[in-house]
Amino acid sequence: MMLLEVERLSLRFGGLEVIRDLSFAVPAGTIASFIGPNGAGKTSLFNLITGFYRPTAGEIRFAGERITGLPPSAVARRGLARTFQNIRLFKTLSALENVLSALHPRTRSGVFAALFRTPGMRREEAWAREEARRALAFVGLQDVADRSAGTLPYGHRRLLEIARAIALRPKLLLLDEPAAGLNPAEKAALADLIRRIRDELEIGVILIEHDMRLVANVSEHVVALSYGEKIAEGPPADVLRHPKVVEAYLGEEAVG
Amino acid sequence: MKRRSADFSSVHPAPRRLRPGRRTITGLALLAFVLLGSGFLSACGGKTASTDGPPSGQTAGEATGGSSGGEILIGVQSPTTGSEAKMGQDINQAIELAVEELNAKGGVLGKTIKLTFADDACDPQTATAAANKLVSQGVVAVVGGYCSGATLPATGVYHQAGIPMVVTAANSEKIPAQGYPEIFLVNGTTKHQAKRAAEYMVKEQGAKRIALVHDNSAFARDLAEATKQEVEALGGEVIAFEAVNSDENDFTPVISKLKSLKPDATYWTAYYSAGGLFIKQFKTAKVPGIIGVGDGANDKMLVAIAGKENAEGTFITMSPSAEFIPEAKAFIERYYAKYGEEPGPYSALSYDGMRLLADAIERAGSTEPAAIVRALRETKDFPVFGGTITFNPDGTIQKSNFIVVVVKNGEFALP
Amino acid sequence: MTATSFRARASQGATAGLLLALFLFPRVASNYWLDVFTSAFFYVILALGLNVVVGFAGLLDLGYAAFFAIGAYTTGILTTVYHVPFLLTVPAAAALAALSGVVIGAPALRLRSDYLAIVTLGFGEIIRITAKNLTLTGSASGIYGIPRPTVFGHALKTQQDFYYLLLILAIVTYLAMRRLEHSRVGRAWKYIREDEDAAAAMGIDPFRYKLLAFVVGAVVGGLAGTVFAVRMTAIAPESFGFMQSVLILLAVILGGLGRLPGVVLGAFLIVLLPEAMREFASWRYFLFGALLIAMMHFRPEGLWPAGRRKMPQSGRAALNGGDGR
Amino acid sequence: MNVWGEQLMNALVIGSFYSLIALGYSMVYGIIQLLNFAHGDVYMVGAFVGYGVLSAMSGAPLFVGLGAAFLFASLATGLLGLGVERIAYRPLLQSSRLVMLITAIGVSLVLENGVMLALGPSFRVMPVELPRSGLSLFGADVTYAQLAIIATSVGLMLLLDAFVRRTLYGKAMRAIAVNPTATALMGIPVHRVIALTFFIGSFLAGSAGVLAGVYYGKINFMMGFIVGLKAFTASVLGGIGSLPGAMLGGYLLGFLETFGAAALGGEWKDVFAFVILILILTLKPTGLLGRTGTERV
Repeated sequence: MMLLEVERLSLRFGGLEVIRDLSFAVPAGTIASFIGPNGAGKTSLFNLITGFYRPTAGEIRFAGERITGLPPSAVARRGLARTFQNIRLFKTLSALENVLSALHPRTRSGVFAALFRTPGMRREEAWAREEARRALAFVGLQDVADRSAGTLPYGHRRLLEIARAIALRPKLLLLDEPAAGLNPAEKAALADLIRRIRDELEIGVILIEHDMRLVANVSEHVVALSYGEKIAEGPPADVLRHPKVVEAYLGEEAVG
Repeated sequence: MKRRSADFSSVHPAPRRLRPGRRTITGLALLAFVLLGSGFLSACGGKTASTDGPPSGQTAGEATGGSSGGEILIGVQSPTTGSEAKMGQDINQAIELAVEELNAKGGVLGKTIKLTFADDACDPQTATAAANKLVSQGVVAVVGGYCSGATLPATGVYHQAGIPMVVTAANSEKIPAQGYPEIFLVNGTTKHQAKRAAEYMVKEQGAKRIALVHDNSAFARDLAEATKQEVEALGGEVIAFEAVNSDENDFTPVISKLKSLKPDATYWTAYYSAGGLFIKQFKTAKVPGIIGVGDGANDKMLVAIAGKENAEGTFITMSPSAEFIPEAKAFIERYYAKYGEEPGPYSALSYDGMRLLADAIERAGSTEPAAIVRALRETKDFPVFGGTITFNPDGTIQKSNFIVVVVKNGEFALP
Repeated sequence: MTATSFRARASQGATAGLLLALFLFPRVASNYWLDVFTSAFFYVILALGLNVVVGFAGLLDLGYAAFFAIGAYTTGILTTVYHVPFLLTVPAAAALAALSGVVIGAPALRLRSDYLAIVTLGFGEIIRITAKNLTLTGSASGIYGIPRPTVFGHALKTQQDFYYLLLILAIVTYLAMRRLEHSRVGRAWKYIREDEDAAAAMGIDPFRYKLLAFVVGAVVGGLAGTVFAVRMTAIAPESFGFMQSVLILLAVILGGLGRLPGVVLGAFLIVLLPEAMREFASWRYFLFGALLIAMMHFRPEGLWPAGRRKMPQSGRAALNGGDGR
Repeated sequence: MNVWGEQLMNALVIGSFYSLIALGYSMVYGIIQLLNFAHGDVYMVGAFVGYGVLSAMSGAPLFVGLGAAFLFASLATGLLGLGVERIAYRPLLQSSRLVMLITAIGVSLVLENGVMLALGPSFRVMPVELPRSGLSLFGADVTYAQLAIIATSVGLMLLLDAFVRRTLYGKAMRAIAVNPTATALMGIPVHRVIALTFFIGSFLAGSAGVLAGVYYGKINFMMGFIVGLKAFTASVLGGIGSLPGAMLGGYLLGFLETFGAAALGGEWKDVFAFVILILILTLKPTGLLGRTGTERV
């Protein structure tokens, strides 16, 4: 079964065509990658899938449901989580509070429950904290739960963003350049983490990544983009050797 | 990327925790500055207040009859800040002058009168606080009250405390309509003025088609409505009943409308500052008919704002101002000698109001508020500038005191 | 840690002492000071209400006095014209304030933060001018002779009655706000304030929670208005102008956006400073203006000293995070 | 007699004032996304400076006095704009919009109350009186003063338009509006261009202040508040950031208000203006001539 299907998708900003007539599909439980040189439209594609951009034309289906035009929060509630290229944490809040944000859709107490501290609300709150701690532990951040996110080292911030996203319990997780700025050891750990997310949590993953070794290492499916168009799709070994991909990357360090 | 917040956080990066002290210290310093500042100022405030009354926060005696020793404490409520501050100053000075003269003649009941002033800023909320302040200081009676809107809620406070108030300028019908027995108005009310204005326009000037313009303020609207009734009672016709926004400078939409209606007389019931502009634009647009204003516009600035040429011939209905009352000449001179300026439009009334109150205390033979209320109620033909005062059961004066003056050569003059 | 618990105990002790002092205050204070403090409690409630919008959700509302006006007029009209008992007007005022919060918030909250500020300012002016023009609202003279209320068989008449009423209401509001702040809803506001996109990516609907903040703020303002009406017994449109909104905003900003004790401090400052400076009354707004500029330059997070661990930047974040588009 | 013609003239005069002030709002917003709340008060200061000059030159012939007042007040308010930008806004350029907006409210309070403290709360009357003479245009009475105000305003707007289109500074202004960082990287002195924008905007507001002060004859410290809000409405109506939009918006608001007030009653004039503001902001936030840009991440 196809988890994510994109059909003839286009996005235009004024005269600029960012995504042109793009179609592809990602099956459930896959680790997939979007690759392509800078400006190829990868992040725009993420923004389209997660509802931050509205496509000019085309359709996006998630788990069989049409999600084109839904606002980001509604897309997230349907099981699509994401991280951001430039790490968007709630900097002044603690790591735990950051992760708690993802439990919002799975809890319901409102203003009245808060004012009267109903037993239901207290139970829910305890459960949410427990769940958030589990997500932190999954990425190995259980010890910094109470530190404010802005003060964490860079690598931890990347992990925290991932912990927050998996706490949403999505069906599919979109990671935007998760390895950027990490050292080789951290990258290896990240590759492990991505596999564990898929294997243990049964969450499909799509990553945007420039590190071709990581792409080749973890992904089972690769979509290559250039100037908003798909130039290749398939298993990593084939796509990375595809002449158009090589051409697109000429001059970019990533090929080697 | 138009997110300014992103830029901001890059200027103040995360490691602020390394120097947690600095912000806290700046904060504490600012806080200390503000608190010290307020402490310092309140100390000053207290000192200034103590020259004319007991410092706030300290009662001068028991809640009632608080005029121990040889003093009678009387409160003065008027606006001394805000847009009507000049009126408040006029009122306060006239009352001070009256008290000075009364005390020079031996005071009342053998005691000297002492004043304590409270600013109502012409604002209902401030007025309530001011009234409470006076009551808590233990005044036996209150004089003053310029803005009707501010005087209304204050009278409620005095009524609850059982303290009489002689209202010297405010004259909204709504004040007596509350039915508080402690409140007395020495100025003619809206009804008195409306009647005088209608008589002048319809009977004396023969105007049949009348336009009324107000600014939706409590006072102006009441006066316009009362005038409409009086005009119609005299057989005139109100062809326009318009409101303007007095915060603005441009009344041309309304003026152009009037021009097409061709009124015989136009009566502006709001205040002088907008009134002057209204007259200016009225004349510039060449609207036919005479124009006049109510006592809210009774101010020399009216002529200055309208321009001398434009203001010529404008009629003004007003409470008797000292300068138009022959027997007030001596009062004007004494006032001028003390303050170096002419009395304001409500100075004479305030002076009379204070004298009336002193007379009532004398007649009551007591500083007990209830006794003073009774004495005020029994006032019979108390001589004031331009007439005498006897109160109706609702606390308003029986005989209208309103007069009409006209602008001649840029000056107000009796017609 | 001992230091921590000592600190916590010291602050609890200080709070208890302060509350005790406030409850005993009427025994020693004159009516005048009672009145001043009653006003201060009143502004505490208003500032706590506005703080939900500005501090928690990071939305600038320049017309908050409008909700306060709606509450005051609802009670004023219902009690004087229709002779409805005070307590029955309270839910009506809250409902009407909530409704107007939705009506103005629903379209305006989709706008950028600074546009929202101007729309709320315009809304505030519309409410004030409308109150000034309508006969129902008593036009410019407003409504007067509003009867003193009877609350659970006890007629509220004296200064002391209102002092205690507002003191209790201020404490209740404070506790309610604290509960709200540390709840799922309060966290949602914080997330949106800090990063609206990230919050949306976590399935939190920013619009819905902004609207909720607006409505909660409106209801608190409306409730404060009902009490205002019966305390003053007279209300007039001029009490609900732009400067009133600025004053409440100043209280929120002075003390520290989003930080509850700071907001309380701010409310006390805006009431006590002018009382202390009565002789310099005409300087009041000039100084307030200068204070606003100075605060934005040197201490946008407010005067209240930053907590040990608690969000050192919350004030700043409240201002910056509200930068939704 | 032609009432409609006269209302039209009234609308043009008041629209001229709105347009001149709206330009400053729009320019400043266009370049640094600041709603300069204090802009209306700059207009007020202009009127007061004009008052000072006219009082000092009370012996001079009418037109000499008016010319001097106009020039001096416009320059003085231009400098005031520079000062305000330097002291209050520049240190905060990197802050959020709300920090800037709250600062602007503070500046507004300081300007209003500073003038009030220095010169008193009461109204001042301009020491000159404009001649009442005029002519009849299609049966409508029109004064020369009205014509002069409209002509001066339109002249100033044409000058501004030429300046922004033709000069390097104008181009730099537009460049900063599009991308301040890139513009700075190109070696353009961003701060100087921003300062110049404040100068020009304040210059125009100050000139409107003198014109309005002389036309109505009465000034006081609060005169800028409502007018400022109206001018802001005008700039939003036309599309904030767009100069032709600000001019169009100013005149359009003048018409809507004048005819709206005539139809509904003068007391609803302000409500009418604010309702327009809210409707425009919620229905078409880009205004009539504003650019539709995507402002996403």
